[in-house]
Amino acid sequence: MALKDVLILVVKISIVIGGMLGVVAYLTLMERKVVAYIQERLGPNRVGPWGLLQPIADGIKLFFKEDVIPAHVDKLLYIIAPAITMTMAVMPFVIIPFSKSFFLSDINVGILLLLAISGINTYGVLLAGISSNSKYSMIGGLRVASQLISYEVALSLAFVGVVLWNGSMSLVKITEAQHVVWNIIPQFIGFIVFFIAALAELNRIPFDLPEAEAELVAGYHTEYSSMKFALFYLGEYANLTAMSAIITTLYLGGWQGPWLPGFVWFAIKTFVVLFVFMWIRWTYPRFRFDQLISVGWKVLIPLALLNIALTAILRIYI
Amino acid sequence: METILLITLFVPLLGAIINGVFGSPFKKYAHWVAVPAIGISWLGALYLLKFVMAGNTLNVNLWQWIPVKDFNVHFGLMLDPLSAVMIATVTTVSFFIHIYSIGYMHGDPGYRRYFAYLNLFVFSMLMLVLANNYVLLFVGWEAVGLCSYLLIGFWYEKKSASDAGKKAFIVNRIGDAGFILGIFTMFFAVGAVDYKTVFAAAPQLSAVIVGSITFFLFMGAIGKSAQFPLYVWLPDAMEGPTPVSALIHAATMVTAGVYMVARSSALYSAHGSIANAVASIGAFTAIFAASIALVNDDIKRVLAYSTISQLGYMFIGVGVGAYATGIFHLYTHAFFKALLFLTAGSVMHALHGELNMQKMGGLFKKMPHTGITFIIGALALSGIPPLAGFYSKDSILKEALVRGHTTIWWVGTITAFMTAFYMFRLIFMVFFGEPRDRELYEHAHESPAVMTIPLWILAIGAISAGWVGIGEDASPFFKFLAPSLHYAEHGVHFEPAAWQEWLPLIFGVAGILLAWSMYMKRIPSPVGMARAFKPIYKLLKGKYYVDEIYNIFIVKPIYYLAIILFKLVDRILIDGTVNGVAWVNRATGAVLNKIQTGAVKTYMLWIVFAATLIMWLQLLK
Amino acid sequence: MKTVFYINALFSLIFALGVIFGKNPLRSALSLLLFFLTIALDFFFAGSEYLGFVQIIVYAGGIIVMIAFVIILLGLKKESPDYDITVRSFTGIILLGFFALGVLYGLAKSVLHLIPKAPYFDTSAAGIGDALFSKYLLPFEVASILLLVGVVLAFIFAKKEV
Amino acid sequence: MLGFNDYLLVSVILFFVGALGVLFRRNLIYILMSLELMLNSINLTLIGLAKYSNDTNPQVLILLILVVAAVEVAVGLGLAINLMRVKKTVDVDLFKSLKG
Repeated sequence: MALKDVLILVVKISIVIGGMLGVVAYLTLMERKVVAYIQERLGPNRVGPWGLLQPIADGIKLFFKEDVIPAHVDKLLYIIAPAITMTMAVMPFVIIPFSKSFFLSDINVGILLLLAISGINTYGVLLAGISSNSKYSMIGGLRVASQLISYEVALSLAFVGVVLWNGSMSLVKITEAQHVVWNIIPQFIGFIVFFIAALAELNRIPFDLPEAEAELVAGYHTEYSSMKFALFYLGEYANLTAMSAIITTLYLGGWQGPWLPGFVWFAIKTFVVLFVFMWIRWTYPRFRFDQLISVGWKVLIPLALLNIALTAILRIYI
Repeated sequence: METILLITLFVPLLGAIINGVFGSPFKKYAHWVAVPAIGISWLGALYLLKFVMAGNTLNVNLWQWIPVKDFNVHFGLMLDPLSAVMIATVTTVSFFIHIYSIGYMHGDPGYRRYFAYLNLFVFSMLMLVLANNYVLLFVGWEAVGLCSYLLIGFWYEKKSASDAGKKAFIVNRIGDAGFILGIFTMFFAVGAVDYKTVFAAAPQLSAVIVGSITFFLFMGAIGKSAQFPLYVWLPDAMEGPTPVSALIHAATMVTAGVYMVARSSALYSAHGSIANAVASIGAFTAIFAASIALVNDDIKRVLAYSTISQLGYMFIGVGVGAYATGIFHLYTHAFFKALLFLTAGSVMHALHGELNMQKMGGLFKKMPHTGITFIIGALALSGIPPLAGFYSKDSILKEALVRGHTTIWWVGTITAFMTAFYMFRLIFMVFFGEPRDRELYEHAHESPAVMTIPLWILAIGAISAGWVGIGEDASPFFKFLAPSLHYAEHGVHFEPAAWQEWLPLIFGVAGILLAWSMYMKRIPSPVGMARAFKPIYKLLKGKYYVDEIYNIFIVKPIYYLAIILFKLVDRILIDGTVNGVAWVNRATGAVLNKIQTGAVKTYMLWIVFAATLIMWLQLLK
Repeated sequence: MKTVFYINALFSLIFALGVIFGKNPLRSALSLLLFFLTIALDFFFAGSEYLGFVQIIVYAGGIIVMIAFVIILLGLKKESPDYDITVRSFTGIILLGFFALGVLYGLAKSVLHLIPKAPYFDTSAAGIGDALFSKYLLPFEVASILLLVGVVLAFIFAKKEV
Repeated sequence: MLGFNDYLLVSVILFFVGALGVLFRRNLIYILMSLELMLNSINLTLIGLAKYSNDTNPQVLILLILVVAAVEVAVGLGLAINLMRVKKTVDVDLFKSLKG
């Protein structure tokens, strides 16, 4: 590999990660604003015009707080847990095609990479929960682990539908295959399953049991503070962004669209999905834990299997 | 036309499947499936008969059934004059018996099962008749055997019924073993089993081969058609419901043997001695069974022995080489014997299942329809013109005489006398005279219309069925059948004298008169006759003690042999070996289970040890 | 290439030892996770991306999570060493030593060099899928039945009343 | 040059380590994990074989081994939970009820 290629790659990676972190930081603001408007208030508006400097202020605050490591924790695991979360949140962007030519890598089993990442992602919260050595964290960690495992199955089965329909596991090829009709139409059942499973994967309402404030204080990150807490917090939003980007790529045609450049289309679609996630958060009540598991196993997985069967039939006869 | 053939053949099977498999929710209405099924089959058969009468034949191989190197059997059907006559007869008689059964079996808990079996039986019989090769014929052959077993043992709660079913099955099996040997010999000699090839090859075969084929095939016929040594199952088979007796043991199934011999006419004509044996056995059976019927008191058994005797006539016909006359008698007999059985069933129905003639009497006034139709049937059976039996029986005897079998003719003529006598003995005992059992008499009643109408229709058949055979050698029936049959040239041509032509009829009338004088006028009184000929009477009453003889000479020795085998070979030799093996295993196990410590890791050590050993052995080889 | 492979192998070995000599079951499980990742790396080196990712998904996403779950559920904490130091274990070591010696002896004799080479190496999901659904259909179906049996058994074992 | 022998060497060593774990640990969970080590060392051999014989078949075998490993863990852990419930321990040396 020539030095030039390496440099180009490094620049690309910096752009992606930097951009992603910026987006994530401002997502926190967006979420608060959306909440505020849904609840008919103004939201943050003190720091900067329309509160635009709020995320920076929050960052500075968290950065300068004292980093407390409680005495009863398993130190090693306690420290690596937020790191795993953050890293794995950024990883999907390695293969997501932002526009026709701008992507870091195109591997031919991209969807499997996504699944592998979401598999490892589990450890962040699980380890945080266990290493904290506190009952709220422990219950939160266990809950999140079983939730993620259950919904990962539905998620992978929804992936299978897309792979069957487009005949490839590479995200670039999948995007290109949608130039006539977006996957959301032939894969509608798959999309619904994927969307619900994604909500659960992201621990968002109505599936936010791991961090249900009312019962578990803050779930698995009860014992975390300062930058480590910030990492979890940002990781969550990074995951949210990544999932929106994945939904955009798999079901909404990725960067494809008329007139505007691909990158803009990609951003618009991603933000629409993000908005829907936030909208849902402030609309629905929380599930009970047994309800959550039974929805996963008894509704989503059968639906996803049905989707696979239908897709296969469609593939044969169309 | 092929479609109609298939419909005719398979609709009864469909009916059987519907009733047998899916029928349980509406078992009271089983006849709504079964009767139309046979009805369709009947119409199909008549249409096919018309088709064949126009001079056509049909030979279709539906699919290859058993392809094994040289041995190649098709599921093939053949429609020619012979099979057309057979299917027409079978379906006609079956159809009316089905209708009759609606009334007779009404309210029976096994109503649905009964109709399923009946349909299955008709299907089997049609397959037997329509087959174009011996293997498929054998399938039908076995299937009718199965159905007869099922239907004889229909009331299986009754021990005698289930025993009779088993007896029929086992006795038939003896004959069937012969039939299988016949097929094997045929395949060994000709290399094929379909009619066309076999018949074409028949003239070139040596006398021994043809003789053994025909002999073995005739063994099957003896079993199925209840001829002399193997007839014992048929009288016992009267344990089944009476319509079954009419259908299976009078009109259709037992005639399978006659049909088979006629169908194999090319083989039987090719070698005379076996054909003579057929005729002799037929004649012997005819007089033998008729003599038993003379003294029997069971209304259905008299008819059963009469069936055996009539089958004897048919074998005389096919045995002397006059195949068409045999088939002719088969066809007329189907009508009047079915009629007789059904009327007997009607009598039983009226008397709540009573079978003993000594308790009946004077029933004519109570049941006029049954009585008249019974008398029509009896007249037909006795060979009184112009009823059906006269023409067929007469022509059999004449053919026997023409071909020089004078002894057989005498035997047949005497049998005709006996036939008339026992039939009218039955009529006078059952329908006339004083009622012997008042209580039964009081409760007797005429059967419902659903039973009497089939009786009348069959009675018309019994009267008129023989008319197609009127005329010297060139009667329509014989001309029609001629293409299916192969006749041997017979050297002897004996011109019967006038008295010989009329003697059977005279004997028949004499038999009726004797019965009238004995059982109505008591001159000479039956009791006196019995006393006068006591030894003969006892012999006949005991049915020549054939069952007892079989019991002593066949059943008992086999039974004791089985006991010896059981005690010696099974108990000591086989059980000993098996137990010994078990003992060795247990002893080895007792030693080996010391190795089983229950500790997983020890097991793993053994695995590692074995793997290492194997690897090193491989490496150092 | 060889250096990279052996460095990775060294990590594999370290993590494997970490598994079997660990005191804290949870740490051991994580060590096992890292071991699996190194094996997945080996798969990537060999060019089989598909198997590498499947390895991560199945082991990291499923098996280790289950093990960690059970560890938490059973409340297994750091414990005093539970090594089984007996004659049996040492016999095992000796036997295993012979086993390893056998393999190394085989390597020395290079008996395993004689593997026939196919013309073209297919590592794609499609290629494996083709083999799986044609030549290996029966093993595939057996594996599916095995999975079903495993599900049923695990369910029965984990039920409150046995 | 990296050859099949290197793969074989590494996987033999890893197999050895896994077997050591099975032999020397008493805790059922540890034994299960050691078994996974052994299975993965086999996977390593197979991928080496696949690479150096240019063959698809070992890869299929790896998939089947994955299935076996998953089932083994599921059943083994179910057993562990059950044994803990019944016998209050996961020390395999204490489970000897199946003695012949």
